[in-house]
Amino acid sequence: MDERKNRTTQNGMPDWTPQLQLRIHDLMVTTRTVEEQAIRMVRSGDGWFWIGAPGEEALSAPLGLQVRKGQGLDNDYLHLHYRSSPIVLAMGAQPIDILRQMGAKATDPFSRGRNFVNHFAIRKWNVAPMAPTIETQFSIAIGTGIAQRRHGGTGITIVNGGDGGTHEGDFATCLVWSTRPGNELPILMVTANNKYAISTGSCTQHGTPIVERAKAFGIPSRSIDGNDVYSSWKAIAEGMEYVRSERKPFFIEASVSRLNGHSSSSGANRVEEEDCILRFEEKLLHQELATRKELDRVWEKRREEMAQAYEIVKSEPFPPGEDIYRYIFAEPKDQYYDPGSKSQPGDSNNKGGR
Amino acid sequence: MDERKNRTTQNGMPDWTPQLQLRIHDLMVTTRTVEEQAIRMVRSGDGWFWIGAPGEEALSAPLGLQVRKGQGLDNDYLHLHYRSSPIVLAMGAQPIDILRQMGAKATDPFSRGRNFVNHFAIRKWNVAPMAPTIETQFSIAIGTGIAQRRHGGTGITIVNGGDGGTHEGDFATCLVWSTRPGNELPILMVTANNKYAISTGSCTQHGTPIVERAKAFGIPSRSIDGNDVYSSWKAIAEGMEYVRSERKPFFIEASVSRLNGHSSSSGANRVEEEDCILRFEEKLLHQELATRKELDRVWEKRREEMAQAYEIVKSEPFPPGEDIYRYIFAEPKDQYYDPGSKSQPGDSNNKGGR
Amino acid sequence: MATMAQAIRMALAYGEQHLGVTDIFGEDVGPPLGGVFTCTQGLQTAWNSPLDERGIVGAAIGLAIAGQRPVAEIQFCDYIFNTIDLLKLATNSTWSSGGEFNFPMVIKTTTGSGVHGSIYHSHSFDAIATHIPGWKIVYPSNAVDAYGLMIAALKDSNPVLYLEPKAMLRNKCAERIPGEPEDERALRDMIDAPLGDRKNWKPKWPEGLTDFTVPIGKAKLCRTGADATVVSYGRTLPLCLDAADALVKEGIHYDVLDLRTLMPYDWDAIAQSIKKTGRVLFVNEDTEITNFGEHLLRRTVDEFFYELRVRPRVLAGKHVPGVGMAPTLEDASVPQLPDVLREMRELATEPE
Amino acid sequence: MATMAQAIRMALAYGEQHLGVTDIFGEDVGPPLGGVFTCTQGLQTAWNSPLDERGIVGAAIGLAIAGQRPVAEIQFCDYIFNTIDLLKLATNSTWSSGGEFNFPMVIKTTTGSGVHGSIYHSHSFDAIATHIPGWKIVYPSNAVDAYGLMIAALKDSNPVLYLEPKAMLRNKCAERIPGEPEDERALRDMIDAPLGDRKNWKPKWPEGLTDFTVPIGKAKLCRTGADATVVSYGRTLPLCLDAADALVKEGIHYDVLDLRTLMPYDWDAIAQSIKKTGRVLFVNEDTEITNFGEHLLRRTVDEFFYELRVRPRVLAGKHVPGVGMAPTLEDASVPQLPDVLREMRELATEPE
Ligand SMILES: Cc1ncc(C[n+]2csc(CCOP(=O)(O)OP(=O)(O)O)c2C)c(N)n1
Ligand SMILES: Cc1ncc(C[n+]2csc(CCOP(=O)(O)OP(=O)(O)O)c2C)c(N)n1
Ligand SMILES: [Mg+2]
Ligand SMILES: [Mg+2]
Repeated sequence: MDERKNRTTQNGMPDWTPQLQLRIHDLMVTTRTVEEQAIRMVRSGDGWFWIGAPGEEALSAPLGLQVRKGQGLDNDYLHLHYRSSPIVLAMGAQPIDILRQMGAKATDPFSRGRNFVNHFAIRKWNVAPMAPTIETQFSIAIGTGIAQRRHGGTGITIVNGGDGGTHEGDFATCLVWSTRPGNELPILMVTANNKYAISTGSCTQHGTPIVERAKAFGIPSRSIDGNDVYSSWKAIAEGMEYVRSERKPFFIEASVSRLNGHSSSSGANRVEEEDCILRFEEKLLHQELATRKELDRVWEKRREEMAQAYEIVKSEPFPPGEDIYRYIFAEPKDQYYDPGSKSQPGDSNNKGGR
Repeated sequence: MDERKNRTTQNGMPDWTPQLQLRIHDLMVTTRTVEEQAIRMVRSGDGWFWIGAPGEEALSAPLGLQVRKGQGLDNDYLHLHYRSSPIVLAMGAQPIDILRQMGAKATDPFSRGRNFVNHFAIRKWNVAPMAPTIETQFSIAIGTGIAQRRHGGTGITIVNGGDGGTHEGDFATCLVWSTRPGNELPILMVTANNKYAISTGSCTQHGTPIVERAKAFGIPSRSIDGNDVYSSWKAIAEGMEYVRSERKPFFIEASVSRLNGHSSSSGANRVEEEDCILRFEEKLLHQELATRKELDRVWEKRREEMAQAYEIVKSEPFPPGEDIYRYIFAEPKDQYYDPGSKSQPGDSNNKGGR
Repeated sequence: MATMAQAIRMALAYGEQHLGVTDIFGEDVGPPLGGVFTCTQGLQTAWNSPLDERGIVGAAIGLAIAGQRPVAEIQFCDYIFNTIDLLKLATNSTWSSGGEFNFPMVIKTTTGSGVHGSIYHSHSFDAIATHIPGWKIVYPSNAVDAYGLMIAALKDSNPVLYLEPKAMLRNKCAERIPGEPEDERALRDMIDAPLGDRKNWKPKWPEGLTDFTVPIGKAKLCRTGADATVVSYGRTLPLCLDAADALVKEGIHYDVLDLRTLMPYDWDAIAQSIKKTGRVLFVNEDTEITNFGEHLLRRTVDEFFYELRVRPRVLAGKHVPGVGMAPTLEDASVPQLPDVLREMRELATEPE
Repeated sequence: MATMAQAIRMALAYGEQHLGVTDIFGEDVGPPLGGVFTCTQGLQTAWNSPLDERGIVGAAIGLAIAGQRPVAEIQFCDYIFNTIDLLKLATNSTWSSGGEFNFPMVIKTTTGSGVHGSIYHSHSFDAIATHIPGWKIVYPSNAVDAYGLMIAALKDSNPVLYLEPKAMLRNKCAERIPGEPEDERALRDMIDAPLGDRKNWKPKWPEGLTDFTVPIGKAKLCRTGADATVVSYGRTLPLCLDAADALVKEGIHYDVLDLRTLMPYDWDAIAQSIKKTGRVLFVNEDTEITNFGEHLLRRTVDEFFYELRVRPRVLAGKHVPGVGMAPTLEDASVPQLPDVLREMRELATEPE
């Protein structure tokens, strides 16, 4: 154990324990396997549309683990996009719930069978309702940022999105509003640049790095390899530290893969791009933090778990038609879901599955 | 005359003839006096709302004179804002027509008594219909830019707006769309920074120069003192030359005064800011291009002209109520207006009133 | 005898002090101007935003998520049309999250014609707004209601769209808001910002202001008459009142309903009056195709087709691209008193 | 037997070759994808825009100003709601410039439910669109009309909004478009992009394509019957046809009108049918408050109140914030065949 610790310290990250690394690995695998299960559900007719995270695990699992999780202004607010499952899983969400939303079941805790898969809304963890409208989260994020600026403390607002989304005016809105002189906002902005918006290559639509646009507003920023867990962790740690203490915005542009293409509309088939989990596993093996067999066991375990979860979800009902009239206006919510109540893969009570 | 010429060459502008300088002066005075007349019309109840150019003459008269005027892709397209009267006057529009729009008269050639004053639309000179919606012209300008890129030649698209307007997403839209790699657009963007949006100080809303945002997209740019005719002329000449030949965007941020406040809503009273005409007159006097008396005569002449124009406009009728149903769809326009038909102050046949 | 602008200002001040209002913001909403119609002068939590309507609506949604109580202003509803996706998110996010989140927020915006505002200061927004499910929409036609509806909006747990008929913001009310000083000049001295330098100015809010509430969803029967019913709101409401008063001289007696809340609307009040009169006219100034008055007419037909005595009617703005600057154009575009009078007379006198 | 997607593609190809179309653009409209519903595959002037709907609509307006003939796509109408200010400018700028400029441009966008699209791939846009004066709006319900309406749109000198019912884009038409090859497999081989690498692929457009035009403003009487009238368009039109066909067995005969153009709509066709039947139902799937069907009902009441035999009706989507993902929710939100059948039966059988 001591030996392992020394090795990791060589990464220049004193808090980078073997436990943490293995936990991240488990979270990445958990994400990947639940997404794979979701894709299988589309194929088998147990769902209609899939969009999700494969390729963003190395960026988002480290992000999720560093979130200050909880309700209210002292904790972090999250304004996410549809490739953010690693974040909420790292925060402790249950994989089965992703499958419930995939199947549009009444038990779907995020939207009651209303929204697409991976569209979260978790009040107790400040995860704002996600919308399929690209980049609107960047205009909404300024609101929690304003509240947190006024409140003080160290809670921050985190907003993420894709590279294509930065062409929407909402991206500029977030840059303008978060840098008003004397009224800067504590917002960590993350753009996952997977080089595509559906079928459109980013390189055909903008020529300069996205990070330059943040710099134009005086926002400190990092351009990182988002397929590398270490770089991600470090940039996010730095960014969060800056935003928490300076109460000003920080921007991260992370290049990532899009391993199953855009969505089920484009087939959701695996494409030839770097797999961040395999890359991380090589690092783990190289550090001798785990054997191949141990890592394989993680995959197996999670795959089994997802298959079991699927069996449960399959038999659950759709919401009844009358349900359409519920929650148009504020009303007390049924207490059928408490995302933190069970020990879960990414839960803070669960130390990484070993 | 030769002597005068030598003096002006010392400004480093070989084409900067005395004639041109005096013509610019006359155009600036023409603009100022027509705007003053328009303001008097609000006060006397011959109009309801005024918004206009006082303070932007040094920026916009030089711009208007350098426009390649005409219809179609080989000429310049203009997407203007409500402080652009010096541009269209320099192109040859008739001051009386501004007063007609001010009075919402049937004779208003730009909108038939429908739109606010200084909202131009002149098809034969490619002056696109101006809308009171701030910054939408930046999203529309990309369309003429695309057409001109494809067409080739040296015609360009010119779009201008205020500093506050750059907070709208449409400003970012123009930056994104005009710099698509391999599809750059021949657009000259001009932001007149008068440091306010109505009552809101720009310095309270953004901290970095607007020009930085253009740079982030690799757009060449200039930050200029827009109250100085010489700087304006030069930056515009440079910008136009670049856009015409390179077929790529160029950005100018010009600081200007807002001499009568925001509009008649805020009283339209003269405020204490630098007057670009007085500054230019000092230069003219210093160069001995004109005497004080000669300059005063220009003012007198134009004031008289505006007063006479006002008398004509006063007696003209409003459009009839039934008119509301006309031009909802495309139909041949009545030929009551041909903006280039008479010799006018800023017309290219008119060499500056001397 | 406060003006509507003063009423709104006082309600917002009350909201800051007693109802947890945290942010009143938008273009020129904060000092020095306090709103282009003075509605937000002197308010403690008022601030100027960037010139960016999408940011304004987005920020309001985010503030509501963060447990704040924002009142965001779109200076003129003419400039709200690039934010409709966000207005939809404000309400569908409660629904799409299965009730997990709700959005206590107010969007206020000035609407309608009547100030020689030309194309872009004369728009109405009631048609499109009522088409977006989930919004509560209020539209006062006098200062007392303006106060009471704002208080109601500030207490609501849902997004409330507060439409201000801009032509009426300077109108004084015949009635007095609870707590309003007797002397209108005294009120002015207390709460209107002085001309010129305002840096050291602070308003004195009347001490007696209360949480006087006009409940959302309650219409007001302003005149009673058994001959016919007219239902309106905003700028056209006083036209209906004037017409009704004029028609009394002709022996025609109208129920005049001020709807006040457009969504959810007071169908009971409308239905009760229609049952009584069998004749109904819906008046508003938004353009007339796919107009909210047409919805009310459809509902009328759904429920009372066989009881109506004559054809039910809608009087609205003409289906033209804008309200033109020239008074001749404005008069021809949106209902004016003669139009309302004519329609009301015809409705009431049409033989059965 | 082309699909609606193929029909649109062929019309656009015809437009490129014969009607001066210069730009077909939007998100994923150009190669390699050719549109998320394949409507723009293989087109010469198709190109991919940035992910920015405001830029897309703005560019279309600017292109029209510059004398081009743009066809701009908003991928799903669910994402058009941040551009409504620009959609207004596209039409009010002709009016505000006193006819100085006009805007020959087409905005196409997919609409409606029926593909398990959840909240944000199921929106309708006909209510708000018909409320914006100046737009011509077409909404085909089969491939032949899709072709002919696109040709009409490409010839028009004004902004035309081309609404594509996304659930029907893959439907084959019983009729054949003039010039369409006999063999549908042959057509597919000629104009459908191959799976996989498409870099060297080029379509072969059928040589016989014509400028077959479905005039804007002309409805189509799809079934004739003297008992009652149903007026619809888009996804709900075939439901009305199916219901009408089913009701024949019950001895009920319907006039079924496919409106095809929403603005300017074919009032003559509607009026003629109502005069005959005295019973009318308007069906669409947009949410039901401030709905275009309500306008048609209001006009019906305006002109035929005293001639109607029974109460006229509107059947539309429920006034809820979205169409939910679960099939149970979608079925409960927007008209399905049983709903249409029930309404049509009730309308026709209600005693006078
Ligand atoms: C406002 C809006 N426009 C269009 C779409 C359709 N759409 C869904 S995903 C997508 C591409 C997004 O690209 P990017 O932002 O790079 O994110 P990525 O999917 O690559 O992670 C588009 C155009 C949408 N959802 N919202
Ligand atoms: C979209 C939009 N929002 C708001 C307004 C109201 N408005 C008119 S002028 C103005 C200020 C514009 O400031 P700036 O862009 O700096 O131009 P300036 O008037 O200073 O020249 C505002 C907010 C508008 N016309 N359009
Ligand atoms: Mg991407
Ligand atoms: Mg300014």
